[in-house]
Amino acid sequence: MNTKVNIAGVEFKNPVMVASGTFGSGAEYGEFVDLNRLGAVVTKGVANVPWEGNPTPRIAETYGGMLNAVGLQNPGYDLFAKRDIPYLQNYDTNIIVNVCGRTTEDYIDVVEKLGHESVDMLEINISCPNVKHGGIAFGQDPKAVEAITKAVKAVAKQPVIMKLSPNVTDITEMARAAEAGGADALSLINTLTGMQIDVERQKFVLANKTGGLSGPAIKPVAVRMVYQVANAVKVPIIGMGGIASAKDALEFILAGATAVSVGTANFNNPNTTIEVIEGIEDYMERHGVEDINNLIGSVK
Amino acid sequence: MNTKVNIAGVEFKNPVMVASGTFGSGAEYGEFVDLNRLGAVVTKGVANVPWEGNPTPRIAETYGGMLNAVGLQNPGYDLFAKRDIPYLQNYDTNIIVNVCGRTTEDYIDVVEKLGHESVDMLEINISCPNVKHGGIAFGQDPKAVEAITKAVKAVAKQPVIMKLSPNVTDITEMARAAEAGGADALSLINTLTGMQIDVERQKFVLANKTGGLSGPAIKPVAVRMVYQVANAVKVPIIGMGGIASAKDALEFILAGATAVSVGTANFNNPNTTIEVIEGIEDYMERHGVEDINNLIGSVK
Amino acid sequence: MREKEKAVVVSQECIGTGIYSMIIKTKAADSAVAGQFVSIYCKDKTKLLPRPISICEIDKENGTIRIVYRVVGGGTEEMSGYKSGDGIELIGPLGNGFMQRENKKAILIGGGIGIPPMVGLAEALKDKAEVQIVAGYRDELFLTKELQENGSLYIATEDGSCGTKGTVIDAIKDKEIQGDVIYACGPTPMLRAIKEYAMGKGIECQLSLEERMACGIGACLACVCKSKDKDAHSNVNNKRICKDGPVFLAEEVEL
Amino acid sequence: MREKEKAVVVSQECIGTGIYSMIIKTKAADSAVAGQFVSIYCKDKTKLLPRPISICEIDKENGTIRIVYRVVGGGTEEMSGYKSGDGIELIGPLGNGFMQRENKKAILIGGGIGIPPMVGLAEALKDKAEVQIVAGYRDELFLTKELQENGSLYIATEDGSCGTKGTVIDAIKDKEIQGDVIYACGPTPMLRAIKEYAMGKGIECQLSLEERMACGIGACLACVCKSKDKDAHSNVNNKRICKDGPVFLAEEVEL
Ligand SMILES: Cc1cc2nc3c(=O)[nH]c(=O)nc-3n(C[C@H](O)[C@H](O)[C@H](O)COP(=O)(O)OP(=O)(O)OC[C@H]3O[C@@H](n4cnc5c(N)ncnc54)[C@H](O)[C@@H]3O)c2cc1C
Ligand SMILES: Cc1cc2nc3c(=O)[nH]c(=O)nc-3n(C[C@H](O)[C@H](O)[C@H](O)COP(=O)(O)OP(=O)(O)OC[C@H]3O[C@@H](n4cnc5c(N)ncnc54)[C@H](O)[C@@H]3O)c2cc1C
Ligand SMILES: Cc1cc2nc3c(=O)[nH]c(=O)nc-3n(C[C@H](O)[C@H](O)[C@H](O)COP(=O)(O)O)c2cc1C
Ligand SMILES: Cc1cc2nc3c(=O)[nH]c(=O)nc-3n(C[C@H](O)[C@H](O)[C@H](O)COP(=O)(O)O)c2cc1C
Ligand code: FES
Ligand code: FES
Repeated sequence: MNTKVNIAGVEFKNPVMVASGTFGSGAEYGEFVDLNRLGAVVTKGVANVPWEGNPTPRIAETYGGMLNAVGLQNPGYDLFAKRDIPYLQNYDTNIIVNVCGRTTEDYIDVVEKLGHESVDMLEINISCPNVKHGGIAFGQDPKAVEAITKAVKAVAKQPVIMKLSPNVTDITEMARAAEAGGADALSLINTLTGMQIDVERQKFVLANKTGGLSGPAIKPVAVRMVYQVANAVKVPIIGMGGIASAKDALEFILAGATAVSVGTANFNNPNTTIEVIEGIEDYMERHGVEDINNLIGSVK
Repeated sequence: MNTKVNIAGVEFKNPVMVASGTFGSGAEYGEFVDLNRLGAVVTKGVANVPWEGNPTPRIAETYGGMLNAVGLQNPGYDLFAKRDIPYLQNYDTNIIVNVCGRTTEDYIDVVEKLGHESVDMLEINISCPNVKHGGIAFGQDPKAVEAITKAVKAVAKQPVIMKLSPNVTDITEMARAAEAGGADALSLINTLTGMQIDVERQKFVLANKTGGLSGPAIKPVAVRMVYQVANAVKVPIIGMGGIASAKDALEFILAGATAVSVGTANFNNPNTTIEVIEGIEDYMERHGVEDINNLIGSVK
Repeated sequence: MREKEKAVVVSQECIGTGIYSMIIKTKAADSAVAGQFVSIYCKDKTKLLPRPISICEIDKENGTIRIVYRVVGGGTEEMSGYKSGDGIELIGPLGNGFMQRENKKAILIGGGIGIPPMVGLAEALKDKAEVQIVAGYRDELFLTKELQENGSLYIATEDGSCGTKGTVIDAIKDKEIQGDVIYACGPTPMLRAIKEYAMGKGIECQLSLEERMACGIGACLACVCKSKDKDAHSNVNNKRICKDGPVFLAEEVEL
Repeated sequence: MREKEKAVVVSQECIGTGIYSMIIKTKAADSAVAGQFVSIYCKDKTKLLPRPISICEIDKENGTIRIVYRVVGGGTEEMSGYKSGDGIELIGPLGNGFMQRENKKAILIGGGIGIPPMVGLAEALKDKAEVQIVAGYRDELFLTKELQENGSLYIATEDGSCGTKGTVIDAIKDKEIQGDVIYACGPTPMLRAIKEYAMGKGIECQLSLEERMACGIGACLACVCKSKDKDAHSNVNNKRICKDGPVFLAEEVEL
């Protein structure tokens, strides 16, 4: 039984990774999960300089999901490179570094620096709804998507994954723009912009007013977008949005994702990734699937 | 204590109505709910001619929500006018007729005919994700939104509510276009396009592949959009998307909705509308709110 | 006014692999007839839609109904854990039920988890007509005692472990079962074969259909089947299974 | 490897209006120290985030912890319904706990639902230092017996129904309570006043903070507080309450 997948020349022992921002750089969840078993660890977004992020409250719980407006707090490239990359190199798993920025130059700065590090792939977050500048602004306009992708690709030493925002009229347009810009792979979806109001206190729950909706609640939107994008572009897709079980992960794979990420579900059950990996193996056995690659996009 | 609200000159005894398509024309739920207590009954979408709708399965259950691809099955204007309008006229509640169409002419045809009927308002559905022609196609392009609104307003005898799709990059753009076209009010949100795959059978759950996601799962997105639109236009808003309790309804009202609709929650609890009405009254009492109009958009 | 009722589980037992029988104390018992169903709400709040389950038996005296169901997913899994005394929320009775033809020799056909409603129908019919029952199983039998008590029972099993090896149609032919009216419930391929058989014989045939449901009361148009003629309510060739059915005359519907 | 544990409720009682005390048999008891917390998962699957609740008392011998919590929303409402023998899923112990200063005259200050962790702290400290406890209530008292057993207890109530009328600071001033170190947990305005008081007196002050949490283990950056200096881990002026706290030195954090 083969569970290995290949994305832009990088081999993954299995298609299960973690979603950026939900797993830090692995150190904390490493106490709960054997990181060696994961297809990859995708780090929290890192910028060229430290970011303070948003004021608190940064999260709110919603029906079957949550809102977050962490605002991409991160220690900045230097500390990240010194501490977090070496930590992950202790494990037999791929390292995908999620990159954020306010301007194209910010992104390029980080991507250039990462060129000297032995990380496996870069995931460029152009879809964070929780920062005023950068983030989602890049991800909602196909011209901007293509331009930033090109700019990043021009300096990147590792394969580049563009992470798309679901807060768009037509996700395939963004996917095509990223592909046209030279993206090696796509990640989708980032969070849907949402809001919660505390009616007793008559105020917003989040200090940032709006936040990004994630978790099982959004899964049907994510599966739809993965399916649409898989049928619109040739580059491989990393699917995410509400995955909490092997069944969920398989929905994305059947819809066209080559790999999947587990995000919010880690908060509900730190062991989710392992259960997904084992559940996929069990499914393959039950259904007599020799190679997981045969499942990718097989529901048309 | 005043729970009356006014939308485009129409007075509602309270701000609680039902969401189109989840309540038929009231006849079936009339066995469970005293229709006289509702602010309005919003009917299932009606077209100029009968529509067969989509093949089955038409629905799927999702985490905290559901997908539907009913495809606007309806008996056509004539039977609707003969049977459903008179039925609703037996009750002391406002009648809002939801109108669907494949072409501008279709919409105009129904709107013109309704001019001769004593219904209180028209809700124009330009946001159904489940029909190939018409529906959402009108709702995702601001020029099309403005044009169809103008065309409808030119012939409408009753105030016109435009029902917006959440499947857009910028909901305020669509709201402004509808306002520019002369809309008297806006309804939002319709469903988010989603998909479910049955991994054991390896096929789509819905015959239509995609369907519209509704229910508590989408509430944070709906509240966010209502808030954004309330701050972008002057016309009143009817808010909906996942309302299942008075607390939910109040979130929409505080965010800027003048009235609210209960949709999917009716399936889970046929008495939801009544519980929402009573819960709002209870809330007003507890918080010493004399007039519900003081709550509308009060969280900024 | 009707309402979502907080009914109470009287008892539950497992009567086959993954098959459960539950007695529920409910107001639905007062007016229910054979072939109707109830829609049961899950306690798991992530599952919003009620589960339609046929009424298997009605005990008006004790104000209870019996349902028999197979665990196929999360909702039925949850139900299978209910214990005596637990609350169970439901609406019902829903749908039309079978039209019970007096003095017409009846063939009741149930396939798999379509067998339960045939028990209640047999009980209701047995004083009005001669009742013959054909029950089709994969292998494991259930409810045979109840069926036997209310008519002459013929069994078909896919693996031949009991009765005729094959389908319910094979059993009817094999045992040369004759009748004036067929009442059937089961998987669509079975119903399709029965419809064809009945049309060939020119006898009345009532089929109980299934579809995914949201409202369960005729409002949402989720659960339609194709009808041969334009339906009076829908004004198109669609009938609502939850409201106009679940029982239809075979010639009314396309399968 | 740590794991989400399926612990068991030993007992639960209501000890005040909407205030519950629960004894849980859990592995967390083995290593827990006063001031740490556990994160409890809801059975209601619409609620994904675990609820952080301070450890009130630790019984290493029996392998149990006690928690005391107020019902404020759906999660605590659900917990309040748990019965002896029920499963309860949690992770823990989490966070750092109080730094127990030996031979330093201690003032433990708890406000409202910040009182519970002071019980465990008093128990741990009483053999190491003189323990004085100031507990601030709105009106209704709870946990006073446990507090009294482990130190000299001073009470403040908002309505003056017991002890000093006013805040915990009023009580400290009123009773002229002196000490070398303050340990405090309670609402932010109270902590702010205590910080100011301690800074004025120039004594050490440990504050246990609260914020909405997702992961509870330091990975998601949901639960930060502002720190005076750049934090070594975050490299900005933010500390993670779940991991670097919940207990901080007053001078480290901005309230
Ligand atoms: C009128 C009617 C009567 C029925 N009577 C019985 C009965 O007596 N015994 C019995 O075992 N089953 C019966 N069924 C089927 C039963 O409703 C489904 O097995 C049940 O809803 C599955 O729920 P689940 O949560 O376990 O499965 P899931 O697959 O997890 O359910 C997901 C969704 O699909 C719906 N669904 C899944 N399968 C079916 C199905 N076959 N028909 C309709 N909806 C479905 C569920 O209601 C739910 O909304 C009947 C169905 C109908 C329409
Ligand atoms: C370190 C720590 C220790 C705590 N110890 C105790 C204790 O010993 N006793 C006690 O009664 N309470 C304690 N709390 C507060 C407790 O976590 C909340 O009251 C509880 O999470 C509310 O959950 P709910 O579902 O009832 O409320 P809801 O308001 O429905 O919860 C919605 C969401 O907000 C979060 N939330 C709501 N209020 C708080 C809050 N005050 N702090 C953090 N998150 C919150 C919930 O965890 C949940 O994610 C502690 C909080 C923290 C951070
Ligand atoms: C607390 C939190 C922080 C996140 N931070 C980031 C981030 O730094 N960069 C990024 O690209 N996505 C970030 N995301 C988005 C997730 O990676 C993922 O795309 C999204 O949550 C959907 O997946 P899920 O439903 O499994 O969580 C964050 C999500 C959450 C919940
Ligand atoms: C089964 C179903 C049918 C619907 N049909 C219509 C329709 O005919 N016209 C329309 O404008 N909206 C229709 N909608 C959308 C609802 O009116 C509403 O906008 C949406 O479901 C969000 O609200 P909810 O989460 O409360 O259901 C339908 C929704 C459902 C679930
Ligand atoms: S389930 Fe709604 S019409 Fe049948
Ligand atoms: S809750 Fe995740 S870092 Fe504290």
